[in-house]
Amino acid sequence: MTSFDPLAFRNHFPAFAAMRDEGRDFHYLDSGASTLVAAPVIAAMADHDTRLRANVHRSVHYWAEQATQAFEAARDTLAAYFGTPRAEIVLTSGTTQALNIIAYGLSDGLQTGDEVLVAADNHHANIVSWQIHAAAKGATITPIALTPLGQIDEDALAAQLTDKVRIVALSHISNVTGWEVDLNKIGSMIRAKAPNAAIIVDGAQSACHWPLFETALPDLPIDFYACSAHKMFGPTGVGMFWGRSDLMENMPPLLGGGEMITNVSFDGTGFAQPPTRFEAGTPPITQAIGFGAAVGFLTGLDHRAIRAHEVTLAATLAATLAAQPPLDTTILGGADFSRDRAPLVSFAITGCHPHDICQLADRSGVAMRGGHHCAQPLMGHFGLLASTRASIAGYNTPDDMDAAINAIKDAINLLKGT
Amino acid sequence: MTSFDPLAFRNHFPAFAAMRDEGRDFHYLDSGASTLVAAPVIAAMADHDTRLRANVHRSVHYWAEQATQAFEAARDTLAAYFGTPRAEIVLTSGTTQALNIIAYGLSDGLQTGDEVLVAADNHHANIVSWQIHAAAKGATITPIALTPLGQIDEDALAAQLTDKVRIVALSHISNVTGWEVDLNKIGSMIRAKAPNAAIIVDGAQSACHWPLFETALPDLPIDFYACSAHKMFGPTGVGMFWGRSDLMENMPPLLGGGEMITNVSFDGTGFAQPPTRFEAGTPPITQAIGFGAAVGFLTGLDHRAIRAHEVTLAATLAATLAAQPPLDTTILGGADFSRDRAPLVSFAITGCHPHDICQLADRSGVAMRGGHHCAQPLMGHFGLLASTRASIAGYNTPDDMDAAINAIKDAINLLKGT
Amino acid sequence: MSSLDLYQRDLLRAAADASHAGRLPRPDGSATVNNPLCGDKITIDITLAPDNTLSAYTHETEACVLCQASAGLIGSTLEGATATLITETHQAVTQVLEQGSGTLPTQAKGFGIFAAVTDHTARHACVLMPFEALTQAVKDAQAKTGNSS
Amino acid sequence: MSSLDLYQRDLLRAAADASHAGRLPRPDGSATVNNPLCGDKITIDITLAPDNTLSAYTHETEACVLCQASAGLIGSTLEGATATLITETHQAVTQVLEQGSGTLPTQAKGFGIFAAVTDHTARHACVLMPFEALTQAVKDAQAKTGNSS
Ligand SMILES: Cc1ncc(COP(=O)(O)O)c(C=O)c1O
Ligand SMILES: Cc1ncc(COP(=O)(O)O)c(C=O)c1O
Repeated sequence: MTSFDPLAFRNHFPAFAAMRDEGRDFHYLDSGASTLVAAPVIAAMADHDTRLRANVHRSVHYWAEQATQAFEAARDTLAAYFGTPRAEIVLTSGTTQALNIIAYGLSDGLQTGDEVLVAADNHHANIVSWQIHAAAKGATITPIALTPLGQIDEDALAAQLTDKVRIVALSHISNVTGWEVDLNKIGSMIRAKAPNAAIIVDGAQSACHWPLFETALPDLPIDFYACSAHKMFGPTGVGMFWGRSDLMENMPPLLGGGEMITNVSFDGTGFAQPPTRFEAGTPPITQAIGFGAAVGFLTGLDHRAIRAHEVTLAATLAATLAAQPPLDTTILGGADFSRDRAPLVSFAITGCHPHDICQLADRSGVAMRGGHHCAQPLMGHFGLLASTRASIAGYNTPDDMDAAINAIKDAINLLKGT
Repeated sequence: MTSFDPLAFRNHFPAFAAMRDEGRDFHYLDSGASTLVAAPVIAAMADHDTRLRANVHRSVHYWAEQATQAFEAARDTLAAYFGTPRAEIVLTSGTTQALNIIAYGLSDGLQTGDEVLVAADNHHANIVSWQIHAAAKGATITPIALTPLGQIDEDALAAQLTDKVRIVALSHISNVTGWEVDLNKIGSMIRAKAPNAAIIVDGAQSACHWPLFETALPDLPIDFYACSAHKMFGPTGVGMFWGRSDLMENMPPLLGGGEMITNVSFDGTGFAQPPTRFEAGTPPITQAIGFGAAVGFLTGLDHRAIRAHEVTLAATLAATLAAQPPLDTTILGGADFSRDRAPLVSFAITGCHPHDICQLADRSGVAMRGGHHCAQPLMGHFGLLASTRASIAGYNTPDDMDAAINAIKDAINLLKGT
Repeated sequence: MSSLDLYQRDLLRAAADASHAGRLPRPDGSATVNNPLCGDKITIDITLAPDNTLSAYTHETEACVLCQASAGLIGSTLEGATATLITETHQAVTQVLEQGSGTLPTQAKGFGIFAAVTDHTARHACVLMPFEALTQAVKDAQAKTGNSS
Repeated sequence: MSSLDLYQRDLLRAAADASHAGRLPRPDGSATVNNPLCGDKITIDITLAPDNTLSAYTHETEACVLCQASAGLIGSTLEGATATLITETHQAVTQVLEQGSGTLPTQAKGFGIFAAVTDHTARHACVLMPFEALTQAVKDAQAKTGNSS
């Protein structure tokens, strides 16, 4: 069915050769936190820092001109990938900064009595930013309830949507369960019932496979979308958001500094148009160029084949864990990976703490993450403090799943054996 | 007098070999905007992205543990360089983000009638951040007047210092004139006359040669100090600030997200202690490691010898330009580089626009910056809209000065010749 | 390299053309625009004829040669022009900057010298600033005279 | 590799020691601490004797084996201890974690098992959490009883 070859795909990621050379077992199942970095990304950044290092947007000399063109070309690459106008792409230091810029900018218009609805499956970045900036204006932050599987409860949401709702903050794909929100459906419902609401989508977990959604961002009934390069085979230190220009034009900037102004004086300072308004100071130039290289790399991939491969692995892992007979194992969000779901397998085993499982699995080079995954309200929804997460990317193989399953079994034996 | 050899120093910067290979003239006089990147920095980042890429502070597996240790080791390196406790070093995306975090956090305590004094030689980052965050609390932003040379007018400042002053925002070294503020003297005066003031120092232009000041940051009568790695032979996308912990403990965070919390719920979220409180989201991990490598490199240098070399070049350039007989040339801040001054030579030639000078100088590979240098109030103080700046670093040579002088002369001839 | 072409004789000549420098005593519309990158400033005064053509134009420019040349060329080629021609020229110059070539209206062929600026993206704004100020000044005049095309 | 030592028998035994698990009916002081990284939670109840020694101690722990072991060892070695000994032990355990070795008070030698955690900086907080909760509980008790050492 799919011709995708994960072992060939590994050739794009120098980490595998490096770990082989070091003789280190390497079953990287933590791509939901940060993916590995693709070779063209590392090369593009080292090349830029070697040959064209200069500040952007400031000087007219060759190096500055080249750096600016490379930086702006990265913006073009991102705009093409997400199908947006280039002026609607704002480069940031990551999803978190992006969401805070959006929260601050949109909160300017809020007042007491206004409501901000925040999906309870959100990452803290899409919760705390609203608690800080919207609450300062007197708005109420209300969670959107979840179904037992951790998906948005559409009936509950429908009942919450009124004229008073000014913001709805959603996560496109949960970083715990992998469940995907149907943005068309939920967005249309919000547009219909809460016409004053801006819809903000945390895309950190969906951006890596954007072509899967077969739509341009502006064609969705949403207003903002944020993501981070380090979850897209790109560098740390850079991310972006897309926003509708008519909304961005009315948003004050969270960060003041160089480049984002039209003129500065002690009598009053004028702010530049978006996206510049939100890009205060020297941007993460080299990282933006690495981000562009990463998205260039993503653009050439067969995302459908990769997702099919990833989800097959996830389903196997989930099914095997759920079938461990004597154990009380919960797969957060259920074991069904047949549709609308990214390959994140989070699980909890009664009596075995995630940190202990992860630490013991590390013995055999299995890299998983244990904790609340910066999603404490969702953990609370599942009645848990923490879970273990195996997150899967295209370079993972059935061998990685076997290693994970064996490592988890060994850990359980040790932890339960005493 | 000095044994410093700029040509040997160039071996640490791969840009020189690369430009030689490309056959490109390369007289880089824009280090005040961004220095070139040192070889160990590029190598450390590529190595990290290849071998140890993982998110920090989140997972217990080998790669995350190593990444976290490397990230925290960078913090240790910074703390050692500036002589601070490690917990008082906050990693940011740059000076601009740092100053905004500080401005937001300190503004929490402000109210109408409080005064914020902002030196008029500041970079926009240390002006607009206060205009945004302190003005929101009703505080008044007042400029600190300058002397004709562009230095802080100490008498004027003395007259401004009262109990009402809650913030004083200074620049350690002006990015236009290179004049250095005596932080001991000015800081003590502020402490004595404005006991309620927190003193914030923009260190973007001084951090690269911190050992010159022969003091630990906490021993100075100041409270915060911010800088960027890209002006310290390090990467873009990362910076830091030092702040006194007793002040930081009372500062709310500008950015909400992962890692900076103790617990998140819709009933209320608790914030972590500094520095974590101010490091929301995935930090610029690889860049922090590059920053650590840069500062490790800086730690091994003879800063006194380098500065002597740099200032000799700056003085020559300034003197030669000032002596151009038929031209009306102003050296911003004067041509005296004999003391308390960094090697930034900003000049204005009546009838020759900085952009034209820079563009024409680019023909011979001379990279200078023309514009307002994100310091419009200071430009206004000099009665100018823009100036041309040659900023000098250790890798510059007398040959670079000759090239600059010739290029400037040629530009003038062309521009004035018609 | 291409800087050589950038500062060609025609450009310097256009920049030095002082025939439309200064302010108008009684403009119908005015506008000041500045360049956030370099602080440059241009103030344009205009009058509009009853048929909305540009009957008078002056500029006061504190700016680089490129901006001066652009402001000068507007004076020497667009005085008397219709609003349509101004807009067309503005668009064509933008295209010339972005693509290195473009079809300029016959009256405005002189702006072809800016093709040399294409590779220098940081300077595009210098060339376009006078057009932005002109557009704003026209709007200002139309708002004041209540006359809109 | 060193994970092997991490989960040694003594550690697992200490973690499984349920003798001080649960809550006290009438504590002098209590404290709950949680780990921001993993969400783990520990609640400690104590009573203090008139001489400020730890007369009773219980813990309720939703946490990993390391945290459980630490909480268990506090129960088995520090019940009856003076405030000074508690502080000394806390400091010595911190040192063991940071340096891989350190001089533990004779009564508290059992905490030596945590030397294996040194290289795993992400886990240091797991071991120290019970000490932090204990310190807070002691403060709480002193505040309530008005009795301070
Ligand atoms: C004095 C000064 N302050 C602040 C900044 C801003 O630093 P960044 O752009 O790295 O945030 C700069 C550099 O542009 C500077 O020279
Ligand atoms: C769903 C989701 N949102 C937001 C974030 C925060 O992204 P970053 O830490 O890159 O700012 C993450 C990753 O940690 C995430 O998974």
